[in-house]
Amino acid sequence: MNKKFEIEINQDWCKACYICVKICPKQVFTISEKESFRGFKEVIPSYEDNCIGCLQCENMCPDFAIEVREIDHAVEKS
Amino acid sequence: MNKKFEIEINQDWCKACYICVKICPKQVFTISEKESFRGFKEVIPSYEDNCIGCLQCENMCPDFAIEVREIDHAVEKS
Amino acid sequence: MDKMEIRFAGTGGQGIILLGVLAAEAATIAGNYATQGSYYGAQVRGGITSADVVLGKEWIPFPYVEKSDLLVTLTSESLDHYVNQAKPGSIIIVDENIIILEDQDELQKNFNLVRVPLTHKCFERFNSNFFLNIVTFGFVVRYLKDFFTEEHAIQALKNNVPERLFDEELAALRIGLNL
Amino acid sequence: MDKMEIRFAGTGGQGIILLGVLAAEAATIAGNYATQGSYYGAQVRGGITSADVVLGKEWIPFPYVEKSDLLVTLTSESLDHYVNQAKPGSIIIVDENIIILEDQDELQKNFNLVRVPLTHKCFERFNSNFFLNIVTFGFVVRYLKDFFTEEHAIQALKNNVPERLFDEELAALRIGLNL
Amino acid sequence: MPWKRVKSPIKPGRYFVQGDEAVADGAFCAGMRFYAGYPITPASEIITRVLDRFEESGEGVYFQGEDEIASIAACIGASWTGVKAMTATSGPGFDLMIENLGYAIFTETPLVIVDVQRAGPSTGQAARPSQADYHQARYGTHGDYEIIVLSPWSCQELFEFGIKAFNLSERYRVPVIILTDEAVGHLREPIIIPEEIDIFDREHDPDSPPFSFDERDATPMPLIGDGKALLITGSTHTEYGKRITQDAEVHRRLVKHLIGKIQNNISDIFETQEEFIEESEIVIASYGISARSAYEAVKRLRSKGIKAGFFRLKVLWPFWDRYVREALSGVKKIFVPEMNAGHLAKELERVLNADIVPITELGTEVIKPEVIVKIVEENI
Amino acid sequence: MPWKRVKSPIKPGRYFVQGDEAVADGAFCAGMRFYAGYPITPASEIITRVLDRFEESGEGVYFQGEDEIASIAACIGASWTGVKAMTATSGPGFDLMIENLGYAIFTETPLVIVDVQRAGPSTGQAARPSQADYHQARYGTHGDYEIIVLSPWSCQELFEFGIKAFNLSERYRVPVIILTDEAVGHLREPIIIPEEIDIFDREHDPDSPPFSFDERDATPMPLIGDGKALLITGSTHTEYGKRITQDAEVHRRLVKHLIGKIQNNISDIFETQEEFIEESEIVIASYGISARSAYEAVKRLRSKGIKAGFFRLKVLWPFWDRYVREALSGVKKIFVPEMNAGHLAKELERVLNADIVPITELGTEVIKPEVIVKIVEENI
Amino acid sequence: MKTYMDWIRTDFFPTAFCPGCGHGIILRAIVKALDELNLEQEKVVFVSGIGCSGWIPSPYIKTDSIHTTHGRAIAFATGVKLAKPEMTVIVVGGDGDLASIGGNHLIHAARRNIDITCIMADNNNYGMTGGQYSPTTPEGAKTTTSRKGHKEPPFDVARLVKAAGAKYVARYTVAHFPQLVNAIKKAITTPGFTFVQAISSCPTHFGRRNITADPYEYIEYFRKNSVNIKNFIPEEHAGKITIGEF
Amino acid sequence: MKTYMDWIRTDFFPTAFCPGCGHGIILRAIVKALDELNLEQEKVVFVSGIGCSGWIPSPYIKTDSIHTTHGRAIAFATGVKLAKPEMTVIVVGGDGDLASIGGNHLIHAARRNIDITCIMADNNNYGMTGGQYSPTTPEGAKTTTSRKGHKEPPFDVARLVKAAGAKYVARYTVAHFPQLVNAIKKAITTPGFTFVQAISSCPTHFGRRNITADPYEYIEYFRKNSVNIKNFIPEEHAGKITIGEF
Ligand SMILES: Cc1ncc(C[n+]2csc(CCOP(=O)(O)OP(=O)(O)O)c2C)c(N)n1
Ligand SMILES: Cc1ncc(C[n+]2csc(CCOP(=O)(O)OP(=O)(O)O)c2C)c(N)n1
Ligand code: SF4
Ligand code: SF4
Ligand code: SF4
Ligand code: SF4
Ligand code: SF4
Ligand code: SF4
Ligand SMILES: [Mg+2]
Ligand SMILES: [Mg+2]
Repeated sequence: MNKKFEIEINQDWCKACYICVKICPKQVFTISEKESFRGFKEVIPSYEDNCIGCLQCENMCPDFAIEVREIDHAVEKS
Repeated sequence: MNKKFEIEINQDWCKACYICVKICPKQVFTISEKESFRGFKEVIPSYEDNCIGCLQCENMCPDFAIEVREIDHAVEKS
Repeated sequence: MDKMEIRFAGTGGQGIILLGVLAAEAATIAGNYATQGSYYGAQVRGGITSADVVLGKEWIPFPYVEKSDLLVTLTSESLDHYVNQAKPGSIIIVDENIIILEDQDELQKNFNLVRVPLTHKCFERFNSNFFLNIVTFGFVVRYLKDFFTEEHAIQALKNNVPERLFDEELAALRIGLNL
Repeated sequence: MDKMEIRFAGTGGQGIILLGVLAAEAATIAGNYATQGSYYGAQVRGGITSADVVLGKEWIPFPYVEKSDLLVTLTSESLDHYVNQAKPGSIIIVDENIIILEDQDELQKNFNLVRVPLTHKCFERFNSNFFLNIVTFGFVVRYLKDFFTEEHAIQALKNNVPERLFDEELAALRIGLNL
Repeated sequence: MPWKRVKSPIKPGRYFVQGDEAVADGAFCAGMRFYAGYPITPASEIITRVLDRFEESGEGVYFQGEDEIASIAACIGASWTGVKAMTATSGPGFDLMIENLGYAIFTETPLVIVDVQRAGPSTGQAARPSQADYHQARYGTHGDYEIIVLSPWSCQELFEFGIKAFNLSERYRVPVIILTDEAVGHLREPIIIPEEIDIFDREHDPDSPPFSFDERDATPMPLIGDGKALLITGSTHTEYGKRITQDAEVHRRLVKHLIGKIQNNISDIFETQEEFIEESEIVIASYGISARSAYEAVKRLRSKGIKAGFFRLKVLWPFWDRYVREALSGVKKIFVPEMNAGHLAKELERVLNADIVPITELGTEVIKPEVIVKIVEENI
Repeated sequence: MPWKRVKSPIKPGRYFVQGDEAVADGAFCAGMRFYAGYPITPASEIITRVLDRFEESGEGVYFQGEDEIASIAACIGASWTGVKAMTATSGPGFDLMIENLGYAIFTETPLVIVDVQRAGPSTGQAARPSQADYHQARYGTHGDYEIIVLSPWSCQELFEFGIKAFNLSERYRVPVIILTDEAVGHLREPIIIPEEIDIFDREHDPDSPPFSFDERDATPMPLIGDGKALLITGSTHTEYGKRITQDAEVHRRLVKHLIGKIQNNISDIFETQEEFIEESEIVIASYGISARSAYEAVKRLRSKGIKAGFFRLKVLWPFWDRYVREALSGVKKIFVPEMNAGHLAKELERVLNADIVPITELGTEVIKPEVIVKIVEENI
Repeated sequence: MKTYMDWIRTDFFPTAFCPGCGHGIILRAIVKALDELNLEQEKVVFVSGIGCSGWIPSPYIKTDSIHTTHGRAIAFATGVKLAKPEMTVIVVGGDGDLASIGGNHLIHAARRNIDITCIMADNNNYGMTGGQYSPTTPEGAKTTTSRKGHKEPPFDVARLVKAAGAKYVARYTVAHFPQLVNAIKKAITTPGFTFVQAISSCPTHFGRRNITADPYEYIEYFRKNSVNIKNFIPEEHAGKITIGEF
Repeated sequence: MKTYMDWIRTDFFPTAFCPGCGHGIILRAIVKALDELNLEQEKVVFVSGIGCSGWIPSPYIKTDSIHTTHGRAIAFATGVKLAKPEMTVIVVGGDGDLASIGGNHLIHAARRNIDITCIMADNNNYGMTGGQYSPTTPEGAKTTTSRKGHKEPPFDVARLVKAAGAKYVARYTVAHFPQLVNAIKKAITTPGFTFVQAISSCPTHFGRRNITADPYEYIEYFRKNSVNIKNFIPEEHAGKITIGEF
């Protein structure tokens, strides 16, 4: 069974360093076109489905702005 | 030819630590009975003739109070 | 005008200090007196940054802005923070795309509020806001004509940016000048 | 006497401070007030060392000797140095074998000069001057009867010397007491 | 109640001791159970006595730092765990403690420093007394603040100030300096250790914010290990230790608190000894070892019929302007013997209109009573 | 003659610079060719400018110490080889320099320290100004001595005092502190670098004893490498550097020399700016950044018809009691704005009978002219 | 939320670090280690000095923390540990803080074998004051005080601390996240003085002048230029960062 | 008179050292080395700190000398050397001076490879202040601040300085007079930072409490209890003083 992951980005904490974008082996992330209120172009987990849960993005994010969670199928089923 | 040495002790500098007395392999030194003006029992090179010029006394004297000199026969002769 | 008090404000990393330095140095080159003092120095990141510039025909004792003749703000926080230190009726320049937290009508009534698409123009040309401060400087020059000309502004720019970037910086300046 | 100023003087390593401490502590044990101050502390070797002791029936503000009632010197330099701070007619105790640099007749005229074979007696018993200060203390006790007794002196000695040496120290004290 | 009366942990009685020992004993009686220091003449004897007390009692931690900087730092760290901590030093070592002294002041850390003054500047004469560090104790570290500085004049007072210093330090959460000198530190005198000791233990409150803006008083202290995730910092901070590096108002309020908690309780802190002041036109004002000479001089002057008064500061800082002004209001001339270039004299010049006559000793000899008597006689 | 006029080593002209840069330029013009320091806000910009000047000219040695203690030590060592040495720092770093500052004072080593004050105590607000280290600069290190402390109020003066500091330091063989603050240090203004600079190089005399007991003046200086087997020590010493650790008289004479060489030449050292004093009943007295606010306030008060005078100390220490007393003798009330708890105010209280009104700022905002104007108006 | 977030003071976020600063990664490595060790928050105290590095625990880690003076964290920590031995005491500092001004406290703590763990966030320069060289700046590197290339050799701090007596010593870069977490865990659980040198990125200063201003490329640089000491061959690996346990 | 006496200020004799103090032997070793190297007196400067050790050059050696503050000699010396590179700069200090309070300057000078020679007169305690323990006091030794036996491990200062980058490092006791002279000569002639640890006797304090108060026996103790590092076998030579070049 394929594991599924959901990715949450805390835009208030993100500083747009783009480590996550570049480090992701599955190119899960894209960068928004326009700037946010805080003056950053936001990171968007556009291809969440491709995520393999390697956690590189989460671990390497210096700003604790990404959380990768395995979707709990058990719970879904119940 | 036997080398000869003369030993000079600077009683003003000597602090009566007796390293020289004890270190000399030839027991050249003795210690005076009475105390000097400075309150020390003086070291006396009583057996200068026994000296082999090893310089241990001079080198180990922390107070530069001993000088061992080889008697210059050449000069004596001239 | 014999003396003009100008405050540039924004957030860390926007090059606010450089903005102030450019204005003051241009006035100096033109033979005038100028000070640039910043309440916020090295050890700071984030938060509000401001640069005070006072221009004069002769030496000025108090080198900071008491009440600004010209307030230039690049963020809404800094506008919010400094608006009450602006002289009534004085000029306030704000980037078009910042959200004004104050009551905008009030602002417009009390001040000469100028909204300019600085960020927009900057992105348009450079696809980044890296040169936002220079674009802003270019725009502001028109208000400081009593103290220096465009040539002085260009000279000031030359003195303060790395040579290899000068062409781009100049382009940014011109965008502002022509806005 | 209600107050007595005593100065012990000699050279570094002679245990002059301990001498002062013994006198002062003995007086303290006897219920009197005593101070012991030394002008020369830890970081010194060689040169003159002195210990001032002031004994009194009650608290004494100035804890040093201004003019000594009793001056005890174990070296000629220290005698030379302190004799002019002794009260006219006061007691000066000197070791018999020190060379008096001053005019001895003058000294004898102006002071109560007491020459004692302290070193001699010390060597006689111990073949060293290690206990010279204790012998001296023993000798001095007789002059301090207003402030403490021999028993207090012995108690003071006990408080201040290592236990394993006490017997010899006591012997030294007795030599002085009996001189 | 933070005040409590305890049995002396040292056998009560009359002892013949050195000043350095007396202050160690006093501190031990006050509950000092952490000592960090680095040896230096003429303060090293304090260490030895502290070790005696720690070893006898089986209580207390001794840490010999690699230098004075480490020593005072360790004291501050220890103090935040709730232990009463002390260090002792002299001029050169005090110089090195100055940065972290400022940290202790700003973080309101209880701490006692014994500074046994020796002759400076620099290495100077290490085994000779001086009182020249009067202003250093007050102004040594940068920034604005108040600090408490005590000036004992006898071994008995060194013992008592060992206790008083901790009580004040715990009460006001401020470092307290016992500013003595080689003369008193190396003096031997009888002291009396009483049966009971009054001590003040800091108000420990795990729920209190660690800092405060209260201009009137100190605030209770939470401790490391309370489980409250304390933030302690030498940067400008809120009550909760949040760093505020830009806001002028927070800094202003914090410095006002540091000054206010001392100045507004000055009557509880400040202490003098005064004799014959009312009836005197001239006064000899001094502190520490020089005050003993002054006291003797007053006695002699009075025995000669000269109406001299005696004024002694037991607490050098905070200096209570108003009190001193009132206490000496009727006095025309004040003689100020000190073993320095005239430090207290400067403070008196500031608060009084009287004629101030400094009697200075720039060398390293305790001022003789006769010197004072002579100068007074020549100047009246 | 040790005084000489040289061509400016920096191209003369009008420049727009930061205060930190101006003082580096001034020092370079004075001949500073050795700089040792440790980075600290708000003084780090000085290093960068010094490096610019050293690299441009191919002259000068930069040493980044492992800390401030090493940095000032290296400066002192370098100075004894004859080079003009400087360091720069701020509060926490100055705290650490204090021990070796005393060494420099006692060994009469020429040396310039730029202290760019920031808000303390402790780390405080690193990038915000303060003037609270006024007394620390004077009394920071232990012992008795005199030191020279300059207080510039503009970038131009930072440049000029960079030169003046070295001239005084070389002339009187004493460390000179340029006590500025974050506000002036980070301020940018035009400065003028002149064609020619007047500089004083120490009197180098290989045959002179290194030290002196002369109460009237400094003594010429032999150097390391002169081949005279110099003895240099921070212990009490004779003229020839022989250590004397017991003799009170030698210590007394040495300290008298340290004090005397400055106090007896105070008219050559002390400097003020005074305007409208004669005609004024009230005066605003200040220094450094606060004096700029004071100056503006005086202008405004006068335009309102209030006869206010302006008094500015360019030299904070030595404080010339007699001069200040005379200069301000006719004044009834003196307002003293300072970014601290009232340090200059204390000195003025000491020497004057006038009413002293401190205008203090315990926070970190430069005092606004209007604040002064208001307080003056309320108090007259 | 991940359980290690319990160790984080989220109310202080976003952090004051520059975008892409490696210190944030070290922060995560520390709290992850603490969390995995199942330590009690009440029993852990952090002590830090002045520098960007000093901000890693203070205020971001939700335990007691003392943010001290520049260079002195270890000395403060020694006092805490001696007075309250039941606390786990962890020092976090920078290369300037711990190896320059604080170098003496570091080697003495190692010698005394005080039971504390010291983590050095080493970004090869003084980040906070604007990028001056530090004792770990490599020869030739450009900093604001070595504009033409640094002329002094750097310390191998890990080896130095080992020589001074530390009981566990490891060095990893922020690119070696799992190893770093592991090293911190080992350091905390090993009794006595332990030391972890965490090579960090400073895109704003050191990176921009020497490696890259791009936070990701910086990490890639670390990954490519590190070699485990076990595999280190001097001729082959000259100039590489040696990582591993010492 | 021996030619090396030209390097001595005889007018300051007798020295202020206690009878039998090893520092006097180190003094002789230094001037002998200088004499044998035929250096010019005008071109040599000594820098020392506070401690009995600091008195070795100041005032006894007849060259320029700076007697500085406690622990800071190396930092002063660095300034001298950088400003006047033609001088031969030699630092003499104690174990307290150089390894305790001054430890940071020591390792940094070694790292920077400043061209000075540093001689540490190591008597395993603070002689001048009355015999407190120092960073080289062995575990178990009795000092005025470790009356029941010292509880901290000592530094191996020679190894530490080597690890910090020193270019020549040697250790000998005063009982190894010729080797000591030789090591000092090598240290002075080797470019860069060089270090000689000269184990000294302090009969007044450390000796009296731990070895012997007799100056001669002290030297005998050194002779019998030293082993050259080349021949060092841990099991066999535990507790011995390792001497030699590092
Ligand atoms: C005594 C003192 N000197 C200097 C400073 C200025 N200062 C603050 S942080 C710092 C260096 C920081 O470098 P590092 O420790 O490597 O930390 P980073 O910022 O690189 O993480 C300096 C020199 C200070 N605060 N205190
Ligand atoms: C800052 C400072 N702290 C402490 C002292 C006191 N002090 C003088 S010498 C010394 C230690 C001497 O030990 P060491 O360096 O080993 O030299 P030794 O006397 O043993 O030869 C100390 C602690 C001082 N002079 N300055
Ligand atoms: S790594 Fe973190 S801070 Fe950087 S862009 Fe991604 S989410 Fe934002
Ligand atoms: S967990 Fe791995 S695969 Fe998933 S988004 Fe993050 S980096 Fe990409
Ligand atoms: S070794 Fe020197 S000081 Fe010692 S007794 Fe012999 S001559 Fe005297
Ligand atoms: S040189 Fe050798 S043999 Fe001669 S006296 Fe000295 S120690 Fe004895
Ligand atoms: S300056 Fe460097 S170390 Fe400091 S926060 Fe920015 S990137 Fe990080
Ligand atoms: S105390 Fe020790 S080191 Fe100092 S002179 Fe005496 S024996 Fe030598
Ligand atoms: Mg760093
Ligand atoms: Mg030693």
